[in-house]
Amino acid sequence: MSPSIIAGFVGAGLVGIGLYALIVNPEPLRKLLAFNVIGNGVFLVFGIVSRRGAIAGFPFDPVPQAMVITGIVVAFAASALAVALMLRLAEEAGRVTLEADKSTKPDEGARSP
Amino acid sequence: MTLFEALDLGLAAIVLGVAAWTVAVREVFSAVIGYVAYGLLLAIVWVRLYAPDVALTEAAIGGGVTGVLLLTASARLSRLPAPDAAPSAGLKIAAAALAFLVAGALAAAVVYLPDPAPSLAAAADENLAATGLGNAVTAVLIAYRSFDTMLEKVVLVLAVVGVWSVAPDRVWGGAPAALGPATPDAALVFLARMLAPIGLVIGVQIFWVGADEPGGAFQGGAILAAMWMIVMMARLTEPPRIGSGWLRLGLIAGPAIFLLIGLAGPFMAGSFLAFPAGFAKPLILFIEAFMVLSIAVTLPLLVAGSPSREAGE
Amino acid sequence: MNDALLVAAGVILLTVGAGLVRILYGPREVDRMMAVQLLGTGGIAALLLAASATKVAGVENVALGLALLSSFASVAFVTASAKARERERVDPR
Amino acid sequence: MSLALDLFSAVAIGAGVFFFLAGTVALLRFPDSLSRLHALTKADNLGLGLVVLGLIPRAGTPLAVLKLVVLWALVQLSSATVAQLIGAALRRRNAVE
Repeated sequence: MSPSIIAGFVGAGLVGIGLYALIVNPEPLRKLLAFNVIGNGVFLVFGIVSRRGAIAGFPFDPVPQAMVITGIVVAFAASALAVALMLRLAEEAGRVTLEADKSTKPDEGARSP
Repeated sequence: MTLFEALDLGLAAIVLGVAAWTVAVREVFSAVIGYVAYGLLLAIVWVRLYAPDVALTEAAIGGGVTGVLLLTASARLSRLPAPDAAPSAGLKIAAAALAFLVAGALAAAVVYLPDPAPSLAAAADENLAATGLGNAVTAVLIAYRSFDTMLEKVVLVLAVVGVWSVAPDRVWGGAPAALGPATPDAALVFLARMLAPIGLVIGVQIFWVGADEPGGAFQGGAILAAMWMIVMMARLTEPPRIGSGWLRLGLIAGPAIFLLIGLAGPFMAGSFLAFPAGFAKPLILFIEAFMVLSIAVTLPLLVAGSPSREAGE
Repeated sequence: MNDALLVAAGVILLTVGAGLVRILYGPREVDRMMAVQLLGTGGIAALLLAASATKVAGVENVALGLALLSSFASVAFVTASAKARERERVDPR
Repeated sequence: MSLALDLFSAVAIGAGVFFFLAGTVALLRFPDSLSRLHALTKADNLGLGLVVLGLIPRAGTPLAVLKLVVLWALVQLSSATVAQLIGAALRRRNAVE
């Protein structure tokens, strides 16, 4: 079993852990963490694609690595945008929740007692 | 079992364990601390995958800058009322089953990856001489897939615009809240004064050697960004007003120069974003220098967040 | 000698990795942060040893980057807690 | 000569590993945060310092030696400051409780 395969399994495991947490955790900041864990898992799977693409004198395929580098930066930018939205929501509403706002959807509120 | 395999298995177990703890722990603040540790561990995994360029990016952005962003956010959100009710047991089981299926499918995909593996390494290596670079990853970023990288810089600018737009109208053009406490610890001020100049040199060096060795614009820029942030956390300087012209110029300098040189391509080398033969390396380094500047400006602004003080303040 | 260096790198890495158990138990956030700090330093040491043993290009640059940022998370941690305290003083809810 | 240098490297790195081990055990076993902080700084400073010392004879070029020393100095600076900051934070919290 080559080392890169192990990292691939770690990537698969991270996607699983992150996906579970993304669904189960109600807090938005926790969901953001979970989403980042999924992203890292995908990057790692990409990492073994890069490692397996090794040729003589070249221990890795540079194309997937370059894409992962841009991916890490974009993931950070998206996280920062999400954090800004959360902080604004907290400032405006006093709490951060993804639940439907009952006051703006009267019919939903009427249906569920 | 060889030495490396034992090490890899141990590392894998630690990474998965820390990730699982991070998503499972009750306190958000603890979860974020776990996430920082996890970022450090991932950097080491990337070194094991022969990807020092990625490892450097992950260490600087995944562990460092993201850590600051999330720690600050969780400290600010921690005083909010309790979150929504926990999901039902049924949802938990369904989610676990789904997660297990997806992870299993991905693991199977990893096992059954095509053999021999498809690779662009040979093509990248063949044309490396034409770019004058020694680091194939930098060549992919700035030469072979330059369109990608340029648009990615535009995405960063859009993210900054998005973060700014979240603020109410009356503070538009004002400055984000200070990153540090009102009276920072003397030790922190000392650290910022000592570390920032050294970090500046190391950041520029990592950008410069990135042409031939692991390193490059993203890594160097992220280190410079971290230095600016530590100076702001020590309150030696404040986040700038988002209305200031030099700031906006710094933000768009990277993509703008990239685009200008790309537009000059058809006249100089025959196609958009093409570099004339013999001038590729200086042009690539020229573009990269402005990208370093833009990244060093963008990342701290994303962490500082929306403006909260009016322009006059 | 190279194998011995790799063994040393592995031992350090797994040791500080085991130190992460402190993250599990806390009890305070500060204790968790200390485990992360130790992981950072241990990671640097392991990378330096591996760089010397395998001669993979650029690994020592990664270690240099980590060294530069080794205090970063802890500083952010202390700063964020201090700011949270400040807000509490201004607006004790 | 090279044997003596190798021996020196082995001893220094071995001692460095020992300090990492000791620091981790202390982090896990010591009863309160301040004594754990004390142990942590030992691992940070001595552990990494000894590893760097052991690697210097193997570095090859003077530039590589300089890089190692700069790296160690950076970690010294950071870890000393972090210890100070964490200690201060702990003292403030103890005063409140």
